[in-house]
Amino acid sequence: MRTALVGAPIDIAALVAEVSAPANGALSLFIGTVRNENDGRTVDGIEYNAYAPMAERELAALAREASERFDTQHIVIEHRTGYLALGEASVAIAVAHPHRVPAMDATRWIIESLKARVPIWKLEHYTDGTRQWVVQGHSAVQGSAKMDHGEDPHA
Amino acid sequence: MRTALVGAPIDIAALVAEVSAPANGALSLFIGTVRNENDGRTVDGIEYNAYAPMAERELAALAREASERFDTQHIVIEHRTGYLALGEASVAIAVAHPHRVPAMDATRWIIESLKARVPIWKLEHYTDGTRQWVVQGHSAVQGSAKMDHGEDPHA
Amino acid sequence: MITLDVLLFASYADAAGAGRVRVAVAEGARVTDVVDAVRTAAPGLALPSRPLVAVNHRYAKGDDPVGAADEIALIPPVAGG
Amino acid sequence: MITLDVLLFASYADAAGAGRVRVAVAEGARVTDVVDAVRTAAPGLALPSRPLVAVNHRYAKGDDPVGAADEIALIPPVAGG
Repeated sequence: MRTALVGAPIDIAALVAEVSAPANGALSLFIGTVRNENDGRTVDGIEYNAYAPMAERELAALAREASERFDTQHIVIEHRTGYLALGEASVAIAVAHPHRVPAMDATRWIIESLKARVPIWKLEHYTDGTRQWVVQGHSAVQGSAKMDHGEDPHA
Repeated sequence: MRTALVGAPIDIAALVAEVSAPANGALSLFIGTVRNENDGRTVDGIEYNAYAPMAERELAALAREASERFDTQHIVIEHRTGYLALGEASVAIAVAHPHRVPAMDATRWIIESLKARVPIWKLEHYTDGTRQWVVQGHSAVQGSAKMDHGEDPHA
Repeated sequence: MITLDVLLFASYADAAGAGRVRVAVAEGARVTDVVDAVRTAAPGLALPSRPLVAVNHRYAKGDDPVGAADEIALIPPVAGG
Repeated sequence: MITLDVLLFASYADAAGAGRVRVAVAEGARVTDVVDAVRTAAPGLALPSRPLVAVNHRYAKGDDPVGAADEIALIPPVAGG
Protein backbone atom coordinates (compact mmCIF):
# COMPACT_ATOMS: atom_id res chain seq x y z
CA MET A 1 0.00 0.00 0.00
CA ARG A 2 1.47 3.29 -1.08
CA THR A 3 0.15 6.73 -1.98
CA ALA A 4 1.98 9.77 -3.30
CA LEU A 5 1.68 13.18 -4.84
CA VAL A 6 4.27 13.18 -7.61
CA GLY A 7 5.87 15.83 -9.75
CA ALA A 8 7.10 13.56 -12.55
CA PRO A 9 5.25 11.32 -15.03
CA ILE A 10 3.56 8.28 -13.49
CA ASP A 11 5.16 4.98 -14.46
CA ILE A 12 2.15 2.74 -15.11
CA ALA A 13 4.15 -0.46 -15.57
CA ALA A 14 5.88 0.14 -12.21
CA LEU A 15 2.49 0.54 -10.49
CA VAL A 16 1.24 -2.71 -12.01
CA ALA A 17 4.37 -4.51 -10.83
CA GLU A 18 4.09 -2.95 -7.38
CA VAL A 19 0.62 -4.34 -6.60
CA SER A 20 1.26 -7.76 -8.15
CA ALA A 21 1.54 -10.73 -5.81
CA PRO A 22 1.14 -14.51 -6.22
CA ALA A 23 -2.18 -14.59 -4.33
CA ASN A 24 -3.81 -12.07 -6.68
CA GLY A 25 -5.93 -13.17 -9.61
CA ALA A 26 -7.08 -9.72 -10.65
CA LEU A 27 -5.60 -6.30 -11.10
CA SER A 28 -7.66 -3.21 -11.78
CA LEU A 29 -6.09 0.04 -12.90
CA PHE A 30 -7.64 3.44 -13.44
CA ILE A 31 -5.77 6.28 -15.11
CA GLY A 32 -7.09 9.81 -15.38
CA THR A 33 -5.63 11.72 -18.31
CA VAL A 34 -5.69 15.30 -19.53
CA ARG A 35 -8.14 15.53 -22.41
CA ASN A 36 -8.35 18.10 -25.14
CA GLU A 37 -11.84 19.40 -24.43
CA ASN A 38 -13.99 20.39 -21.48
CA ASP A 39 -17.41 22.05 -21.54
CA GLY A 40 -16.92 22.76 -25.24
CA ARG A 41 -13.61 24.57 -24.80
CA THR A 42 -10.33 23.40 -26.32
CA VAL A 43 -7.83 22.52 -23.61
CA ASP A 44 -4.07 22.91 -23.95
CA GLY A 45 -3.06 21.46 -20.60
CA ILE A 46 -4.03 21.42 -16.93
CA GLU A 47 -2.21 22.75 -13.92
CA TYR A 48 -2.81 20.57 -10.86
CA ASN A 49 -2.54 22.40 -7.58
CA ALA A 50 -2.70 20.54 -4.26
CA TYR A 51 -2.79 21.44 -0.60
CA ALA A 52 0.09 19.00 -0.42
CA PRO A 53 0.30 17.84 3.22
CA MET A 54 -3.47 17.45 3.47
CA ALA A 55 -3.77 15.80 0.04
CA GLU A 56 -1.09 13.29 1.03
CA ARG A 57 -2.89 12.60 4.28
CA GLU A 58 -6.23 12.13 2.49
CA LEU A 59 -4.71 9.84 -0.15
CA ALA A 60 -3.19 7.67 2.56
CA ALA A 61 -6.53 7.60 4.42
CA LEU A 62 -8.33 6.59 1.21
CA ALA A 63 -5.93 3.70 0.63
CA ARG A 64 -6.32 2.53 4.23
CA GLU A 65 -10.10 2.72 4.07
CA ALA A 66 -10.19 0.92 0.69
CA SER A 67 -7.89 -1.73 2.10
CA GLU A 68 -10.37 -2.43 4.91
CA ARG A 69 -13.50 -2.21 2.78
CA PHE A 70 -12.19 -4.44 -0.01
CA ASP A 71 -9.76 -6.61 1.92
CA THR A 72 -6.50 -6.12 0.10
CA GLN A 73 -3.15 -4.53 0.90
CA HIS A 74 -2.24 -4.25 -2.77
CA ILE A 75 -3.20 -0.66 -3.47
CA VAL A 76 -1.14 2.13 -4.99
CA ILE A 77 -2.41 5.65 -5.71
CA GLU A 78 -0.32 8.35 -7.37
CA HIS A 79 -1.55 11.84 -8.23
CA ARG A 80 0.42 14.32 -10.30
CA THR A 81 0.87 17.98 -9.47
CA GLY A 82 2.10 20.84 -11.65
CA TYR A 83 1.45 21.46 -15.33
CA LEU A 84 0.39 18.46 -17.41
CA ALA A 85 0.17 18.40 -21.19
CA LEU A 86 -2.59 16.68 -23.15
CA GLY A 87 -2.65 12.92 -22.69
CA GLU A 88 -0.53 12.89 -19.54
CA ALA A 89 -1.76 10.82 -16.60
CA SER A 90 -2.96 12.99 -13.71
CA VAL A 91 -3.90 10.10 -11.44
CA ALA A 92 -3.32 6.37 -11.41
CA ILE A 93 -4.94 3.87 -9.07
CA ALA A 94 -3.85 0.24 -9.09
CA VAL A 95 -5.55 -2.42 -6.98
CA ALA A 96 -4.80 -6.13 -7.01
CA HIS A 97 -6.91 -8.74 -5.26
CA PRO A 98 -7.46 -12.49 -5.39
CA HIS A 99 -10.82 -11.81 -7.11
CA ARG A 100 -11.93 -9.45 -9.84
CA VAL A 101 -15.09 -7.91 -8.39
CA PRO A 102 -13.49 -6.39 -5.27
CA ALA A 103 -10.47 -5.27 -7.34
CA MET A 104 -12.74 -3.32 -9.70
CA ASP A 105 -15.04 -2.09 -6.92
CA ALA A 106 -12.06 -0.78 -4.94
CA THR A 107 -10.65 1.10 -7.91
CA ARG A 108 -13.97 2.78 -8.56
CA TRP A 109 -14.52 3.60 -4.90
CA ILE A 110 -11.06 5.17 -4.69
CA ILE A 111 -11.42 7.42 -7.75
CA GLU A 112 -14.90 8.58 -6.68
CA SER A 113 -13.75 9.25 -3.11
CA LEU A 114 -10.58 10.96 -4.30
CA LYS A 115 -12.61 13.33 -6.45
CA ALA A 116 -14.92 14.07 -3.54
CA ARG A 117 -12.42 14.78 -0.80
CA VAL A 118 -8.75 15.08 -1.73
CA PRO A 119 -7.76 18.78 -1.80
CA ILE A 120 -6.50 19.08 -5.35
CA TRP A 121 -7.66 21.61 -7.92
CA LYS A 122 -7.17 21.97 -11.63
CA LEU A 123 -6.61 25.13 -13.59
CA GLU A 124 -7.44 24.43 -17.21
CA HIS A 125 -5.36 26.24 -19.80
CA TYR A 126 -7.27 26.80 -23.05
CA THR A 127 -5.90 27.19 -26.55
CA ASP A 128 -7.21 30.78 -26.59
CA GLY A 129 -4.76 31.65 -23.80
CA THR A 130 -7.32 31.86 -20.99
CA ARG A 131 -7.43 29.70 -17.88
CA GLN A 132 -10.13 28.65 -15.47
CA TRP A 133 -10.47 26.61 -12.29
CA VAL A 134 -12.51 23.46 -12.81
CA VAL A 135 -15.38 22.76 -10.43
CA GLN A 136 -16.65 19.16 -10.21
CA GLY A 137 -15.73 18.32 -13.76
CA HIS A 138 -17.11 21.59 -15.11
CA SER A 139 -15.36 24.89 -15.52
CA ALA A 140 -16.16 27.41 -12.79
CA VAL A 141 -18.15 29.81 -14.95
CA GLN A 142 -21.33 29.77 -12.93
CA GLY A 143 -21.62 30.75 -9.29
CA SER A 144 -18.19 32.28 -8.94
CA ALA A 145 -16.01 34.78 -10.67
CA LYS A 146 -14.30 33.74 -13.89
CA MET A 147 -10.62 33.22 -13.18
CA ASP A 148 -9.18 33.63 -16.66
CA HIS A 149 -6.51 35.98 -15.46
CA GLY A 150 -5.54 34.08 -12.34
CA GLU A 151 -2.04 33.13 -11.49
CA ASP A 152 -1.83 30.13 -9.19
CA PRO A 153 -0.08 31.36 -6.04
CA HIS A 154 0.79 27.82 -4.95
CA ALA A 155 2.34 26.56 -8.17
CA MET B 1 -10.22 -1.41 -31.38
CA ARG B 2 -8.26 -4.64 -31.43
CA THR B 3 -8.64 -8.10 -29.96
CA ALA B 4 -6.27 -11.03 -30.04
CA LEU B 5 -5.44 -14.44 -28.66
CA VAL B 6 -1.72 -14.28 -27.95
CA GLY B 7 0.96 -16.83 -27.20
CA ALA B 8 3.51 -14.48 -25.66
CA PRO B 9 3.37 -12.28 -22.53
CA ILE B 10 0.96 -9.34 -22.72
CA ASP B 11 2.69 -5.95 -22.85
CA ILE B 12 0.55 -3.84 -20.51
CA ALA B 13 2.30 -0.55 -21.28
CA ALA B 14 1.74 -1.13 -24.99
CA LEU B 15 -1.99 -1.69 -24.41
CA VAL B 16 -2.25 1.52 -22.39
CA ALA B 17 -0.50 3.43 -25.17
CA GLU B 18 -2.69 1.82 -27.80
CA VAL B 19 -6.01 3.05 -26.36
CA SER B 20 -4.73 6.50 -25.45
CA ALA B 21 -6.01 9.46 -27.46
CA PRO B 22 -6.29 13.22 -26.83
CA ALA B 23 -10.08 13.13 -26.39
CA ASN B 24 -9.89 10.57 -23.56
CA GLY B 25 -9.91 11.64 -19.94
CA ALA B 26 -10.07 8.14 -18.47
CA LEU B 27 -8.45 4.79 -19.02
CA SER B 28 -9.57 1.62 -17.30
CA LEU B 29 -7.52 -1.52 -17.37
CA PHE B 30 -8.30 -4.98 -16.08
CA ILE B 31 -5.69 -7.71 -15.87
CA GLY B 32 -6.43 -11.30 -14.94
CA THR B 33 -3.44 -13.10 -13.45
CA VAL B 34 -2.61 -16.67 -12.50
CA ARG B 35 -2.88 -16.98 -8.73
CA ASN B 36 -1.31 -19.50 -6.44
CA GLU B 37 -4.49 -20.99 -4.97
CA ASN B 38 -7.93 -22.10 -6.10
CA ASP B 39 -10.56 -23.90 -4.05
CA GLY B 40 -7.96 -24.55 -1.36
CA ARG B 41 -5.47 -26.23 -3.70
CA THR B 42 -1.98 -24.88 -4.39
CA VAL B 43 -1.61 -23.93 -8.03
CA ASP B 44 1.63 -24.17 -10.00
CA GLY B 45 0.39 -22.71 -13.26
CA ILE B 46 -2.55 -22.75 -15.65
CA GLU B 47 -2.80 -24.05 -19.18
CA TYR B 48 -5.18 -21.92 -21.26
CA ASN B 49 -6.83 -23.78 -24.08
CA ALA B 50 -9.01 -21.99 -26.64
CA TYR B 51 -11.19 -22.94 -29.56
CA ALA B 52 -9.10 -20.38 -31.37
CA PRO B 53 -11.11 -19.28 -34.41
CA MET B 54 -14.32 -19.04 -32.37
CA ALA B 55 -12.60 -17.36 -29.41
CA GLU B 56 -11.14 -14.75 -31.75
CA ARG B 57 -14.54 -14.19 -33.31
CA GLU B 58 -16.18 -13.84 -29.87
CA LEU B 59 -13.51 -11.45 -28.61
CA ALA B 60 -13.97 -9.25 -31.67
CA ALA B 61 -17.76 -9.35 -31.19
CA LEU B 62 -17.36 -8.38 -27.53
CA ALA B 63 -15.22 -5.38 -28.43
CA ARG B 64 -17.71 -4.27 -31.10
CA GLU B 65 -20.64 -4.62 -28.73
CA ALA B 66 -18.81 -2.78 -25.93
CA SER B 67 -17.89 -0.06 -28.40
CA GLU B 68 -21.57 0.50 -29.18
CA ARG B 69 -22.83 0.18 -25.62
CA PHE B 70 -20.23 2.49 -24.11
CA ASP B 71 -19.53 4.75 -27.08
CA THR B 72 -15.79 4.42 -27.53
CA GLN B 73 -13.50 2.96 -30.19
CA HIS B 74 -10.57 2.79 -27.76
CA ILE B 75 -10.78 -0.84 -26.67
CA VAL B 76 -8.11 -3.53 -26.71
CA ILE B 77 -8.55 -7.08 -25.43
CA GLU B 78 -5.78 -9.66 -25.36
CA HIS B 79 -6.11 -13.20 -23.99
CA ARG B 80 -3.18 -15.56 -23.53
CA THR B 81 -3.16 -19.20 -24.51
CA GLY B 82 -0.76 -21.97 -23.54
CA TYR B 83 0.93 -22.58 -20.20
CA LEU B 84 1.16 -19.59 -17.83
CA ALA B 85 3.24 -19.49 -14.67
CA LEU B 86 2.09 -17.86 -11.42
CA GLY B 87 1.60 -14.13 -11.71
CA GLU B 88 1.44 -14.04 -15.50
CA ALA B 89 -1.37 -12.06 -17.11
CA SER B 90 -3.95 -14.32 -18.76
CA VAL B 91 -6.17 -11.51 -20.00
CA ALA B 92 -5.88 -7.75 -20.31
CA ILE B 93 -8.68 -5.36 -21.21
CA ALA B 94 -7.95 -1.68 -21.79
CA VAL B 95 -10.69 0.87 -22.43
CA ALA B 96 -10.22 4.61 -22.80
CA HIS B 97 -13.07 7.10 -22.94
CA PRO B 98 -13.61 10.82 -22.46
CA HIS B 99 -15.27 10.01 -19.09
CA ARG B 100 -14.43 7.65 -16.26
CA VAL B 101 -17.77 5.95 -15.58
CA PRO B 102 -18.26 4.47 -19.06
CA ALA B 103 -14.57 3.50 -19.19
CA MET B 104 -14.90 1.48 -15.97
CA ASP B 105 -18.35 0.13 -16.89
CA ALA B 106 -17.07 -1.07 -20.25
CA THR B 107 -14.09 -2.86 -18.71
CA ARG B 108 -16.32 -4.66 -16.25
CA TRP B 109 -18.88 -5.56 -18.90
CA ILE B 110 -16.15 -6.99 -21.13
CA ILE B 111 -14.54 -9.21 -18.48
CA GLU B 112 -17.92 -10.54 -17.30
CA SER B 113 -19.07 -11.20 -20.88
CA LEU B 114 -15.74 -12.76 -21.80
CA LYS B 115 -15.99 -15.18 -18.91
CA ALA B 116 -19.55 -16.05 -19.91
CA ARG B 117 -19.12 -16.70 -23.59
CA VAL B 118 -15.60 -16.83 -25.04
CA PRO B 119 -14.62 -20.49 -25.61
CA ILE B 120 -11.48 -20.67 -23.50
CA TRP B 121 -10.77 -23.22 -20.78
CA LYS B 122 -8.18 -23.51 -18.09
CA LEU B 123 -6.43 -26.62 -16.89
CA GLU B 124 -5.01 -25.92 -13.44
CA HIS B 125 -1.71 -27.59 -12.61
CA TYR B 126 -1.30 -28.18 -8.88
CA THR B 127 1.88 -28.47 -6.89
CA ASP B 128 1.00 -32.12 -6.13
CA GLY B 129 1.37 -32.93 -9.83
CA THR B 130 -2.34 -33.28 -10.60
CA ARG B 131 -4.38 -31.15 -13.01
CA GLN B 132 -8.00 -30.24 -13.33
CA TRP B 133 -10.26 -28.27 -15.67
CA VAL B 134 -11.73 -25.22 -14.00
CA VAL B 135 -15.48 -24.67 -14.21
CA GLN B 136 -16.79 -21.12 -13.58
CA GLY B 137 -13.98 -20.20 -11.26
CA HIS B 138 -14.13 -23.53 -9.40
CA SER B 139 -12.35 -26.74 -10.15
CA ALA B 140 -14.48 -29.34 -11.90
CA VAL B 141 -14.65 -31.79 -9.01
CA GLN B 142 -18.40 -31.98 -8.73
CA GLY B 143 -20.71 -33.02 -11.52
CA SER B 144 -18.08 -34.36 -13.87
CA ALA B 145 -15.19 -36.73 -13.85
CA LYS B 146 -11.98 -35.57 -12.24
CA MET B 147 -9.45 -34.88 -14.96
CA ASP B 148 -6.21 -35.18 -13.02
CA HIS B 149 -4.68 -37.39 -15.64
CA GLY B 150 -5.86 -35.50 -18.70
CA GLU B 151 -3.56 -34.43 -21.46
CA ASP B 152 -4.90 -31.48 -23.38
CA PRO B 153 -5.40 -32.69 -26.96
CA HIS B 154 -5.43 -29.16 -28.31
CA ALA B 155 -2.28 -27.83 -26.70
CA MET C 1 -26.65 -39.51 -44.38
CA ILE C 2 -23.90 -36.97 -43.90
CA THR C 3 -20.71 -37.46 -41.94
CA LEU C 4 -19.50 -34.81 -39.50
CA ASP C 5 -16.35 -34.52 -37.36
CA VAL C 6 -17.60 -32.80 -34.23
CA LEU C 7 -14.88 -30.88 -32.35
CA LEU C 8 -14.38 -31.47 -28.64
CA PHE C 9 -12.44 -29.32 -26.17
CA ALA C 10 -11.09 -29.35 -22.63
CA SER C 11 -13.01 -31.73 -20.32
CA TYR C 12 -15.08 -33.09 -23.23
CA ALA C 13 -11.95 -33.96 -25.18
CA ASP C 14 -10.42 -35.61 -22.11
CA ALA C 15 -13.58 -37.62 -21.43
CA ALA C 16 -13.80 -38.76 -25.06
CA GLY C 17 -10.05 -39.37 -25.28
CA ALA C 18 -9.93 -37.37 -28.50
CA GLY C 19 -10.35 -33.87 -29.88
CA ARG C 20 -13.10 -34.88 -32.27
CA VAL C 21 -15.75 -37.53 -32.75
CA ARG C 22 -17.12 -38.66 -36.12
CA VAL C 23 -20.88 -39.04 -36.40
CA ALA C 24 -23.39 -39.68 -39.17
CA VAL C 25 -26.73 -37.86 -39.27
CA ALA C 26 -29.57 -37.69 -41.79
CA GLU C 27 -29.78 -34.96 -44.42
CA GLY C 28 -31.73 -32.05 -42.91
CA ALA C 29 -30.47 -32.84 -39.40
CA ARG C 30 -30.62 -30.23 -36.62
CA VAL C 31 -28.12 -29.43 -33.89
CA THR C 32 -29.98 -31.66 -31.43
CA ASP C 33 -29.64 -34.60 -33.81
CA VAL C 34 -25.88 -34.10 -33.87
CA VAL C 35 -25.75 -33.97 -30.06
CA ASP C 36 -27.76 -37.21 -29.87
CA ALA C 37 -25.39 -38.85 -32.36
CA VAL C 38 -22.39 -37.77 -30.27
CA ARG C 39 -23.96 -39.27 -27.14
CA THR C 40 -24.24 -42.59 -28.96
CA ALA C 41 -20.79 -42.42 -30.54
CA ALA C 42 -18.99 -41.36 -27.35
CA PRO C 43 -20.99 -42.57 -24.35
CA GLY C 44 -18.03 -41.91 -22.01
CA LEU C 45 -18.39 -38.21 -22.73
CA ALA C 46 -21.35 -37.91 -20.32
CA LEU C 47 -22.65 -34.69 -21.92
CA PRO C 48 -25.01 -32.47 -19.95
CA SER C 49 -28.67 -32.55 -21.02
CA ARG C 50 -28.29 -29.47 -23.22
CA PRO C 51 -24.64 -28.88 -24.06
CA LEU C 52 -23.57 -25.67 -25.79
CA VAL C 53 -22.95 -26.20 -29.47
CA ALA C 54 -21.18 -23.93 -31.96
CA VAL C 55 -21.80 -24.08 -35.68
CA ASN C 56 -19.21 -22.26 -37.79
CA HIS C 57 -17.81 -20.47 -34.70
CA ARG C 58 -21.16 -19.17 -33.47
CA TYR C 59 -23.31 -20.48 -30.64
CA ALA C 60 -26.21 -22.39 -32.19
CA LYS C 61 -29.73 -23.24 -31.09
CA GLY C 62 -31.00 -26.81 -30.89
CA ASP C 63 -33.17 -26.53 -33.99
CA ASP C 64 -30.56 -24.84 -36.18
CA PRO C 65 -29.92 -26.93 -39.33
CA VAL C 66 -26.50 -28.45 -39.98
CA GLY C 67 -24.86 -29.53 -43.23
CA ALA C 68 -21.80 -31.50 -44.27
CA ALA C 69 -19.76 -28.32 -44.76
CA ASP C 70 -20.42 -26.93 -41.28
CA GLU C 71 -17.79 -26.88 -38.51
CA ILE C 72 -19.56 -28.15 -35.43
CA ALA C 73 -18.09 -28.03 -31.91
CA LEU C 74 -19.34 -28.98 -28.47
CA ILE C 75 -18.45 -26.25 -26.00
CA PRO C 76 -17.87 -27.23 -22.35
CA PRO C 77 -18.66 -24.55 -19.76
CA VAL C 78 -16.19 -21.80 -20.60
CA ALA C 79 -13.65 -20.57 -18.06
CA GLY C 80 -11.56 -17.86 -19.69
CA GLY C 81 -10.26 -14.73 -18.08
CA MET D 1 -7.05 37.63 20.70
CA ILE D 2 -5.05 35.16 18.64
CA THR D 3 -3.66 35.76 15.18
CA LEU D 4 -4.03 33.13 12.45
CA ASP D 5 -2.75 32.90 8.88
CA VAL D 6 -5.56 31.10 7.07
CA LEU D 7 -4.40 29.28 3.92
CA LEU D 8 -6.23 29.83 0.65
CA PHE D 9 -6.03 27.74 -2.52
CA ALA D 10 -7.05 27.76 -6.16
CA SER D 11 -10.06 30.02 -6.86
CA TYR D 12 -10.07 31.34 -3.28
CA ALA D 13 -6.43 32.38 -3.55
CA ASP D 14 -7.09 34.01 -6.91
CA ALA D 15 -10.10 35.92 -5.56
CA ALA D 16 -8.18 37.09 -2.50
CA GLY D 17 -5.08 37.84 -4.53
CA ALA D 18 -2.97 35.91 -2.03
CA GLY D 19 -2.33 32.41 -0.73
CA ARG D 20 -3.17 33.34 2.87
CA VAL D 21 -5.12 35.88 4.84
CA ARG D 22 -4.30 37.02 8.37
CA VAL D 23 -7.16 37.25 10.85
CA ALA D 24 -7.54 37.83 14.58
CA VAL D 25 -10.09 35.86 16.60
CA ALA D 26 -10.88 35.62 20.30
CA GLU D 27 -9.37 32.92 22.50
CA GLY D 28 -11.74 29.93 22.41
CA ALA D 29 -12.83 30.71 18.85
CA ARG D 30 -14.50 28.07 16.68
CA VAL D 31 -14.06 27.31 12.98
CA THR D 32 -17.12 29.44 12.14
CA ASP D 33 -15.55 32.41 13.89
CA VAL D 34 -12.47 32.06 11.69
CA VAL D 35 -14.63 31.90 8.56
CA ASP D 36 -16.49 35.06 9.63
CA ALA D 37 -13.17 36.81 10.26
CA VAL D 38 -11.96 35.82 6.78
CA ARG D 39 -15.14 37.21 5.22
CA THR D 40 -14.41 40.54 6.89
CA ALA D 41 -10.68 40.55 6.12
CA ALA D 42 -11.09 39.51 2.47
CA PRO D 43 -14.53 40.60 1.24
CA GLY D 44 -13.51 40.02 -2.40
CA LEU D 45 -13.24 36.32 -1.65
CA ALA D 46 -17.04 35.84 -1.82
CA LEU D 47 -17.00 32.61 0.18
CA PRO D 48 -19.98 30.27 -0.03
CA SER D 49 -22.28 30.22 3.00
CA ARG D 50 -20.54 27.18 4.50
CA PRO D 51 -17.10 26.75 3.02
CA LEU D 52 -15.08 23.61 3.72
CA VAL D 53 -12.41 24.21 6.33
CA ALA D 54 -9.43 22.06 7.24
CA VAL D 55 -7.73 22.22 10.62
CA ASN D 56 -4.33 20.56 10.76
CA HIS D 57 -4.96 18.77 7.43
CA ARG D 58 -8.33 17.34 8.41
CA TYR D 59 -11.80 18.50 7.41
CA ALA D 60 -13.29 20.32 10.40
CA LYS D 61 -16.80 21.02 11.62
CA GLY D 62 -18.08 24.53 12.25
CA ASP D 63 -17.96 24.21 16.03
CA ASP D 64 -14.49 22.66 16.22
CA PRO D 65 -12.21 24.82 18.39
CA VAL D 66 -9.14 26.48 16.92
CA GLY D 67 -5.93 27.68 18.56
CA ALA D 68 -2.93 29.78 17.62
CA ALA D 69 -0.87 26.69 16.76
CA ASP D 70 -3.41 25.21 14.33
CA GLU D 71 -2.94 25.23 10.56
CA ILE D 72 -6.25 26.39 9.14
CA ALA D 73 -7.14 26.28 5.45
CA LEU D 74 -10.22 27.14 3.43
CA ILE D 75 -10.85 24.40 0.87
CA PRO D 76 -12.59 25.35 -2.40
CA PRO D 77 -14.65 22.60 -4.04
CA VAL D 78 -12.05 19.96 -4.88
CA ALA D 79 -11.47 18.80 -8.45
CA GLY D 80 -8.71 16.23 -8.40
CA GLY D 81 -8.46 13.10 -10.51
